[in-house]
Amino acid sequence: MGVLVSNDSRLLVQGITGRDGSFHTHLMREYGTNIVAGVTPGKGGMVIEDVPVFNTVVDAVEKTGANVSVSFVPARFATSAIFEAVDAGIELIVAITEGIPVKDMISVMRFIKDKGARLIGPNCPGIITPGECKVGILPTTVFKKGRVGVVSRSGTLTYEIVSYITEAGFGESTAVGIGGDPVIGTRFVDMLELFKDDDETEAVVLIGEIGGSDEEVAARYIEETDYPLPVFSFVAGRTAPKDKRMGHAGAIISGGSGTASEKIKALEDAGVLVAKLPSDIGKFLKEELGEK
Amino acid sequence: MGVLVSNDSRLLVQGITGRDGSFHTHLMREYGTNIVAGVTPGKGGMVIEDVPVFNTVVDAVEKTGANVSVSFVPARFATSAIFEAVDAGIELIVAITEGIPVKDMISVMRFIKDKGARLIGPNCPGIITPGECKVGILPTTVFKKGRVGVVSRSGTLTYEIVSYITEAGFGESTAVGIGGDPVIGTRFVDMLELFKDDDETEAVVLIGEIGGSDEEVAARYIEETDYPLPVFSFVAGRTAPKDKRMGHAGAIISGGSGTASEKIKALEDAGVLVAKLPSDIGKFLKEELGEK
Amino acid sequence: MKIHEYQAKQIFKKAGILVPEGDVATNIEKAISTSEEIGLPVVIKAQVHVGGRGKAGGVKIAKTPEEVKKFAGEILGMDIKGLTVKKILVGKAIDIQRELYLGVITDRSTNRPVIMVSTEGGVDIEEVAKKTPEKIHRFTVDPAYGLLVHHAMNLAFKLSSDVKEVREIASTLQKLYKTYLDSDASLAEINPYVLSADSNFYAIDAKIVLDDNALFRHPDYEEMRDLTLEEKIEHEAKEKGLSYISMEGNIGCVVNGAGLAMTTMDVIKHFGGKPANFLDVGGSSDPQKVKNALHFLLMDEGVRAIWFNIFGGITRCDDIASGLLEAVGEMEIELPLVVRLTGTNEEEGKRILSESSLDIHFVRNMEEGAKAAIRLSEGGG
Amino acid sequence: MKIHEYQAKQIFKKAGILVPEGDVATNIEKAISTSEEIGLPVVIKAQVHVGGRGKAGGVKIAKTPEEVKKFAGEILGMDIKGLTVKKILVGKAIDIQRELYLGVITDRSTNRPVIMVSTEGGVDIEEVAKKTPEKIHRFTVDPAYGLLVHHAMNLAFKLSSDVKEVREIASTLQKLYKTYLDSDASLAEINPYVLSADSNFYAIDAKIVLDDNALFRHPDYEEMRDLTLEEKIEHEAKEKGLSYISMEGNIGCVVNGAGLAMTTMDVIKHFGGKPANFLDVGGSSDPQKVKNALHFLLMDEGVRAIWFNIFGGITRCDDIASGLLEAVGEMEIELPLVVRLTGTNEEEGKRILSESSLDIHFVRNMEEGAKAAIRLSEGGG
Repeated sequence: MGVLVSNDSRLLVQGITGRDGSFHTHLMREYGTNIVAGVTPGKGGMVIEDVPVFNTVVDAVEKTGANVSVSFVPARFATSAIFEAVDAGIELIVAITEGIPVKDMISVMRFIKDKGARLIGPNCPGIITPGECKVGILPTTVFKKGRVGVVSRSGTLTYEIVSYITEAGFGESTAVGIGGDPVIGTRFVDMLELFKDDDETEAVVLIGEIGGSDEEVAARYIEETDYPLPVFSFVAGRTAPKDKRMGHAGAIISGGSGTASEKIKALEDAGVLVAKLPSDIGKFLKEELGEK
Repeated sequence: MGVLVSNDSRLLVQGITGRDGSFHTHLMREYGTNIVAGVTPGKGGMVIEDVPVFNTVVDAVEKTGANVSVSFVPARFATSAIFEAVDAGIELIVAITEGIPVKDMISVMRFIKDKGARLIGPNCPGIITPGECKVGILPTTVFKKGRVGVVSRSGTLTYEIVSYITEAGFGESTAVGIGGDPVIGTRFVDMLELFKDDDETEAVVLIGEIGGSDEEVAARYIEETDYPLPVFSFVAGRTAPKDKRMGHAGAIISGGSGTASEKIKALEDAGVLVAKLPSDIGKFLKEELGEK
Repeated sequence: MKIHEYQAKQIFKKAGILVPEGDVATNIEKAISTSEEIGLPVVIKAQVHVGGRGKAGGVKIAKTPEEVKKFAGEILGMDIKGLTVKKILVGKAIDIQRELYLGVITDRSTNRPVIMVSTEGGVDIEEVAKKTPEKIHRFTVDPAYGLLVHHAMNLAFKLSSDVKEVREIASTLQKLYKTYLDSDASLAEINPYVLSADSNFYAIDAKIVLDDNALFRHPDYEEMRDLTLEEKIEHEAKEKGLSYISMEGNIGCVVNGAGLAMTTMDVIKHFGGKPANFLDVGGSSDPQKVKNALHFLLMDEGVRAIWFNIFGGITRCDDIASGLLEAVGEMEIELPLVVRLTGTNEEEGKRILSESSLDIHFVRNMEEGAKAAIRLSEGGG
Repeated sequence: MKIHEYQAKQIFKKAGILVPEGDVATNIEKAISTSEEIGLPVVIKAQVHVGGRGKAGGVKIAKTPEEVKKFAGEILGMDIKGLTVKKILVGKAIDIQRELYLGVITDRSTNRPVIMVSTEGGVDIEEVAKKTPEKIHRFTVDPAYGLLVHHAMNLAFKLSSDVKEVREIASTLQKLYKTYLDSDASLAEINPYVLSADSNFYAIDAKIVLDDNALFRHPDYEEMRDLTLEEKIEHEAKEKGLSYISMEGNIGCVVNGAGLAMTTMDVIKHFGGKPANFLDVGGSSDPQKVKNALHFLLMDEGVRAIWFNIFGGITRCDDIASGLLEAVGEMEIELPLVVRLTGTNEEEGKRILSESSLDIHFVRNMEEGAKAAIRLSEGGG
C-alpha cells in the first residue's frame, strides 16, 4: 500500500498505442500493475497488451472505473491529455512526457487546483510501490519492498541511489520521481507530507538537484514541522557551471539562488544528512536505522 | 435587518466622483446608509459628501472596513470595478451600471464564484431595507418597513408595485432589483432562498418580465421545495411583440421560450398568484395575509 | 445586432472555417457574374433578418445561367414576413453527404457559454430539442479555461467515429467558440455544418447575433448594420439613449424603465386601448431625452394621445417636466397630454407643469392614466 | 533561449511599449548613420548574452559624431566575460527623470507568473531584493483571469501617485504581461522603465528569456538565435536530442539522464578527476543518439578517456551497446572506454559489448567507473 499507488489503483495509459506507451504498458503489467484501459483518439476498440483502448478518457473511465492515469502523449498534446484526465475525474495523473511548454503547465496546474486532482511530473519517471505496482518507466530490478520513502527530481539518478538503498538491505515504501521542470504538479513538500502520515514509511530519501528552490522549501518545512521521520538527501550538480542549463528546464542556476551548496546548507541546517556520494545514502541508512 | 444590507453594512461607493455617484451618495446618506468610503482612481484624498475618497478599493477597505460596495462606474470600466471590489474582499457588490458587455459579465461571474462574493445587478436599481439603509438608486418614498420581501428584474416597475404594497398597509423587509441583463449576479431563486430563511419576511413578491427563464426556474424551485412563504407575482410584457428587444438585453423573446404567458403559467402551476395589473398585488396581499 | 448570413460567413471565413465560395449580390447582373466566377450549380439565398426564408421561397438552387437569372430576379424584391429582400447570397452548391449542427450560445441560467452539437443538422434546432432532445449534445464552457481540445474532441466523437472527421469537427468547434468570443456574440451557429461528397466540411449556413453592449469594441461591425425602415428608427432612438419600438396603436407612451414601459402597454391593452409604441427614456435623467422622445412619438401619425408615465428613481420628475415644457415650446403638439409623475422630485415636477399654460390631464397612477389616455385617444375629453 | 536587448525591444515595441528610437549595428559606419538618423546624443550598448556589460565598459553615451565613431569602435570587438561583442545597439539617449523596474517571471514555488515592480529601477534588482526588499512589490497572477486592470493599477499606485502616470504604468504592465504570455517567456523585464524629462515612459533596457520547450510555437524567433561557438555546439547537440555542455576537463562522459549526468561530474571531481563535459543522451532509447554523442565528445581534443555511465530505465542498455558498437565501427576511437551498464536489458547490453572485439573496462557502479576513468585519463591502464 504505497502513498500514491497500490494494488487498488486502476490504471489508464494515455498514448497507449505509441512506441513508449505500448512498451511500458507491457512492463507495467509484467510488474503486476492493474491496467484497465488505454486511450488514443481514433484507436477506440483496439486491444493492446490485453488492454482495451478507448477514444476518450471519459469513455474509458465510465467503462473501466480507471482512477489513475499515466501519460506518454507527445509534448504538443500532453497538456491536453492532462486536462482530459483531470476533467474525467482521474485522481492521480503521472505525466512522463518531457518538453512541455511552461505556460501550458501553468494553465494545467490552475485547472488541477480547481478540480482537486494530483499530478506527478511532467518530465518524470513515475511512481513505484515495490512489490505492488508501477506507474511509469522506472526499471523495477533495483526496487524492493521496504520502509524508505524516496522522492526525487531526477530519473536515472533515482535508480542509482535506490540501488544503494536496496543494496544496504533496506527497501522502498514508495519511490517517486517528481520531475525536473520549473512547473511540476507535486513537489518535495507534498511528498514529505504524504510520507509523514504513512505507517509503512520510516525514513525519507530526498534526491535534489540544482535550480529552483524546492530543496530549500523542503528544508524549511522539515525544520518548521519538526518532521517526525529521518530525512537523507543527495543534491546533484555541485560541480555544475553557473547559468548553464543541465539537460532539463528546472536545472538552471541563476543569480544567487538554486546552487547545490545553498541547497545542501539549507538541508543540513534543517538536520538532514546530505550525502557527498550516492553510495553514502546506503551508509547513512545503516548508521541511522541500524543494519537490516 | 434586511437579508442583504442593514445598519451594519459599511458601504463603499465606486465612481463616487461622477454625476450619478455623488448625487446618489447624497441620497443614500440622507436615508441613513452608513457610507464609509468612495473610490475613484486619482481622486484619493478628496472628500465627497463627507465621505473620504480613495484611489483603490483595497486601500478603502483597509482603511475603512467597507464590506458592501455600490458601483456607478461607466460600462467600459464597470467589470474592472467589480473585479477590484471582489478581490479586495467586498462581500456584496451592487452594480447599478447598464450597458456592460455580456462577455465581460461571464468572466466576472466566474471570478465571483471562485471568491465567494455576491453580486446584485448589473443594470439594476439596487437594494433597500426600508427604515435602515439603501444601496442604490431606488426612490425611498414608496418604501415602508414591513414583512414583504420584494425581488424584481425591473427598476421603475418595482417602485410602481411596491407603492401598492405599501398603500395596502404592508411594508417591505427587503426590496431588491436584480437587473434585467442576460448575465446577472443574483437571480430569483437566490433571493427566494434568502427570504425563506429570514424571520422578518412573511411573503414574497416576485416581479418578472419576458425573456430568459428565471421565472420558470423560480416556479420550479417553489414547487420542488414546497416553498414555505406565499409568493405573489407580476410579469411584464404580456403584450410585447415577439423577438423585439424591450429596452434591455434580458427582455428578448425568441423561439418558444421566454414569453409572459409561459412564465405566468409556470408560476401559477407552482401555486403562485399572478397579478394582471400592478394594483392587484396590493389586493392579493390583503386577501391572503389579511388587512393591516 | 443581427447580421446577415453572408456577413457571418465572412467572419467565419476569417476565423479559418471553410465556407462555400460565393458573394453577395444586390442585382441580377452581379448574381450572374458571381455564378460564372464560382461555377454552377449555385445556391441563391435571400439575405433578410428573419427565419423561414426557405419555406417562403427565398432559397433556390440554380443549375443553369438561365436559372440564375430567373431565381435571382424572383428572390430580389421578394417579401418575406413583411421584409423586402434587397440582397442575395450566391454561393457554390455543395454536394451533401451529411448535415450536422454546431452552435455556441450564452446560457443565462449558468452565466456561461454553451456549445451545442447535433447529428440533426439542416433543420430547426429548437424542433430537434423538442422532439429528440437526446440528439442534442451540450457542453457548458468554464470561461476560466475556455473550450479545451478534449472538450471539442469529446463533442465531436458524438457526431462521428472517424478520427479524421472528429479532428476536423473539433477544430471547427474551437474556431466557432473563438469567433463567439472575439466577436462578442450572444449566438454563433453553423446549421448545417456539412460533410460534402468529396469529404470536406463546410459551413453551409451561418448565424451570428452580436451583443449590442459590446459593439463599441468592434467599430468594423458597424458597416454590417442593415436595417429596415422600422429598425432604422429604433436604432436612431437608441443612439439618443431611448428604447423605442413602434406598434400599431394610437396611444403614444413615454415611460422611464423597460419593465414599467412594457407594463404600461399591458395595462393599456388590459383596459381595451392600443399602445402606439414602447418607449423607455432610460434611467439617467436629461430634459433633452424627453424632447427626443416626443420627436419619435410625433413621427407616428397614428398617435391620438400622449401619456407620460413616470416613476422617478434615478430619473427626476422635474427633469421630465422641464423637458416636456421645452419640447412643447419648440414643437407643435396638439395632442392631449396625460401625465403621471411619481417619485424623485415629484412635487417640483408637478409644480413646473402646473405653472405652465399647458392643458395637462394629471393622473395619480398607472391605471387611471391608462383609462384617461384611452378616453382621450378615442376623442373623449 | 536568451535574446539580445535589441531583439527584446523589437518584441516590446510590437506590443505597444515605447522604446527609444534606435537600431542595431555590426560596424562603425552603421552606428554613425543610425546616430545621424535619430540624432545625438546616443547610447551605444554592447549586445552580448551576459550581465554586467555596463561595468565592463560596454555601454557609453556619445554626444558628438566623433564620440559615436570612437565608442562604437571600442565596444565592437570588446571582450566581456569571455564573449566578443559583435553587435551594438545605437539608441536615442533619454533625459531621465525617474527610473522604475517592471518585470514578469514564472514563479516555480506557486506555478504562476509573478509581476514585480519597484521604484528602484536601473540597478540590479536582486541587489534591491536583498538590501531593501520592502521596495519590491510583487503580485502573483491567477492564470485563470490574467493580470486584470485593477491588479496593474494597484501595482502602479505603488510607483506613482500621479494618476496619469499610474494609468501609463498600468497599461505598460498589462502589455508586458501579454508579451510574457504571447512570447512564451520565462522572464520579461524592463529595467529601467524610465520617466523622461519630457514626461514620457520608455523601456530603456529590455530582457526576455524564452522557453525552449515552446519555441516550436514561434518559428519567427528562430532567427533571433545568436550563439557563441560554444553555444552553437550545445544547440546542435540539442537538435539531435542530446544535452551537451563542454567543460575544461579530460574525461568524456556519456550518461542517460540529467541528474545522473550531473552526479557523474560531481563524482569525477570528488575523486580528483576532471569531467570534459556534461552529456545527457536523454530518456528515449536510440542507438543513433550514442553515435551522435560520441561525435560531440570527439570534437573535444582534450578528452583522454570516455566513460559510459548508463542506468537503464526508459533507455535500454542493449540500445546503448549497439550504438557504441556501430559508432566504433564508423569512427576511429582510440581512447580508453569505461562502461557501466545497469538496468533495463543490462545483460543483453553487456553481452553485445563482450562479444565485440572492443577493449572495454567494465565497471559495476559509478564510483568504480569514476576511479577507472580518472586512472585511464591519466594514462593508467
